Amino acid sequence: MEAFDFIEMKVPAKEEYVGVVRLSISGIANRMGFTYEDIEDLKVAISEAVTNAVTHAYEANEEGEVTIGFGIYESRLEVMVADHGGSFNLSEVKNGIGPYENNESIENLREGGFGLFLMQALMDKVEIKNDSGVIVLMTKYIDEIGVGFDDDHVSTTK
Amino acid sequence: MEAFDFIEMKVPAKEEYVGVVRLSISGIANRMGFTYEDIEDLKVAISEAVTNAVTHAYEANEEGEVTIGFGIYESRLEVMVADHGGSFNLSEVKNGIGPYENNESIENLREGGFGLFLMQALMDKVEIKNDSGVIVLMTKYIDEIGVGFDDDHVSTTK
Amino acid sequence: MNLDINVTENSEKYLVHLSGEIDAYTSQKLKDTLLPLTKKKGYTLVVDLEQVNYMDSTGLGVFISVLKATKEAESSMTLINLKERVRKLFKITGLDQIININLDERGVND
Amino acid sequence: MNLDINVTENSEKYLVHLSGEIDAYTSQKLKDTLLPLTKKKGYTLVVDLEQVNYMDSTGLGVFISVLKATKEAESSMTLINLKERVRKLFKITGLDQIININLDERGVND
Repeated sequence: MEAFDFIEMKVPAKEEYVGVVRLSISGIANRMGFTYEDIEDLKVAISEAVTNAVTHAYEANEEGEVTIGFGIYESRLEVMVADHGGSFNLSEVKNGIGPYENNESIENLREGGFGLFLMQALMDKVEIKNDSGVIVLMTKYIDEIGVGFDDDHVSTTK
Repeated sequence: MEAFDFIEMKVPAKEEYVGVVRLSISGIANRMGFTYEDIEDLKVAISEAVTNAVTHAYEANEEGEVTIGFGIYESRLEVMVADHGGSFNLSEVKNGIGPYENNESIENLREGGFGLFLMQALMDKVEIKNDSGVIVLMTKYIDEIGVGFDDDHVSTTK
Repeated sequence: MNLDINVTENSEKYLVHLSGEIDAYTSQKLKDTLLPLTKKKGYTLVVDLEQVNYMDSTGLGVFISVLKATKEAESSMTLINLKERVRKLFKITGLDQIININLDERGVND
Repeated sequence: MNLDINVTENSEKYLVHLSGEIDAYTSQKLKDTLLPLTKKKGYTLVVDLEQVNYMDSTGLGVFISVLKATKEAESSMTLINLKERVRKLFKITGLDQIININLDERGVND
């Protein structure tokens, strides 16, 4: 199996915590060696997914949690956002998911206006599953150029 | 029971993720209305606890996880750092914990040099439990002055 | 993560300086501040985004609402000094076609 | 979250500019860079911390190690341009009593 690190966050389904998740993703993406532009894309895409989850919980009149999982691979970042608490079963989530289709079952999500559109525009791959709660799985690849996990720089001049 | 929000993070017990947790705590503390100085104190204290947990896992030759729990109260932030994976049982953790005593069982933790000292100097309260893994519970109160959860500012001049 | 909003009125013009991030948390306050400023016929609402270092679809939603309100009240809205990142969002969504964005305007602080 | 290290040698002096954050992840690299610079007797190792916006006990640990190494090799170490936050950590741990910290030194970039 391909090696990866996994980071999980659970935050209350409240708007005030979207920015906290955004700071976390910017740290993770920075560590992975994403470019400035890609980090900004990731911040928007993940904020959109978390905002959707928060709105969903709000409309359902729930005091829920949003769970965000970050799968950190050498070449890519996979982000999962689920609007019902509980840990991810990665393989289950990934098997059950298909590409986004414009059908009624995600009407709710589309209320976010341009949210889903931005996710798809800014990430390399977006998959959405609407079952018990909505799960969004997004992938962004690290650009080939200038990538490196070791981002310390030592320069020496004499 | 006193109302609070809870945020949980799980990161691999690796040094490269200490900075990610630090960014998250700075977001949480910013949202809560902590001052710049207090936010910087929190960043150091939480980094120390996570660094200890990472060192602990490394010495035990484990590929473990560090779990960080943030209890967000109106007047204070409680941070729990545990160096074995698994979710926190809040009441269990809080009941089983006592003040830090200088005894052999935490020799491991004190190897961090000034880490524990800084935690104690920068937080209002630090409690450590060494059972199956080490759990650090830290509290910092929000200064009375200039506090507000609603940190949007609107100013109008004509 | 926060958003500061500063409003100045000057000869049939409201100048709004924004500083910070526009997201789900801060956009409600922004909308509540901007909408009342669209009500005077003939007025222009100028929103300076130079200090906005983050925006997502919730910000787009606010500006769409405000645009609609200006049409109703026969006032107008112009966005100025957009950072490249913020401009990108208006561009890829096509909203730069219906929202008046002035990239060159500078020095309107007076 | 990262740390950039720039080393310049100039008449029995190594000047090291640090920029970024010193934590568990970056401190190893810092230690590996600084320790070899302590080996020449009579040399001074000047570490400029002006651009260090975060440091924790891992940084203190590095400077303690480097200080010990300078004592052995009869070289010396001075820290300059510390931000208030970084200085605070040396102060509350009492390390400012054993580590040479020059708060006034400026313009040593040449």
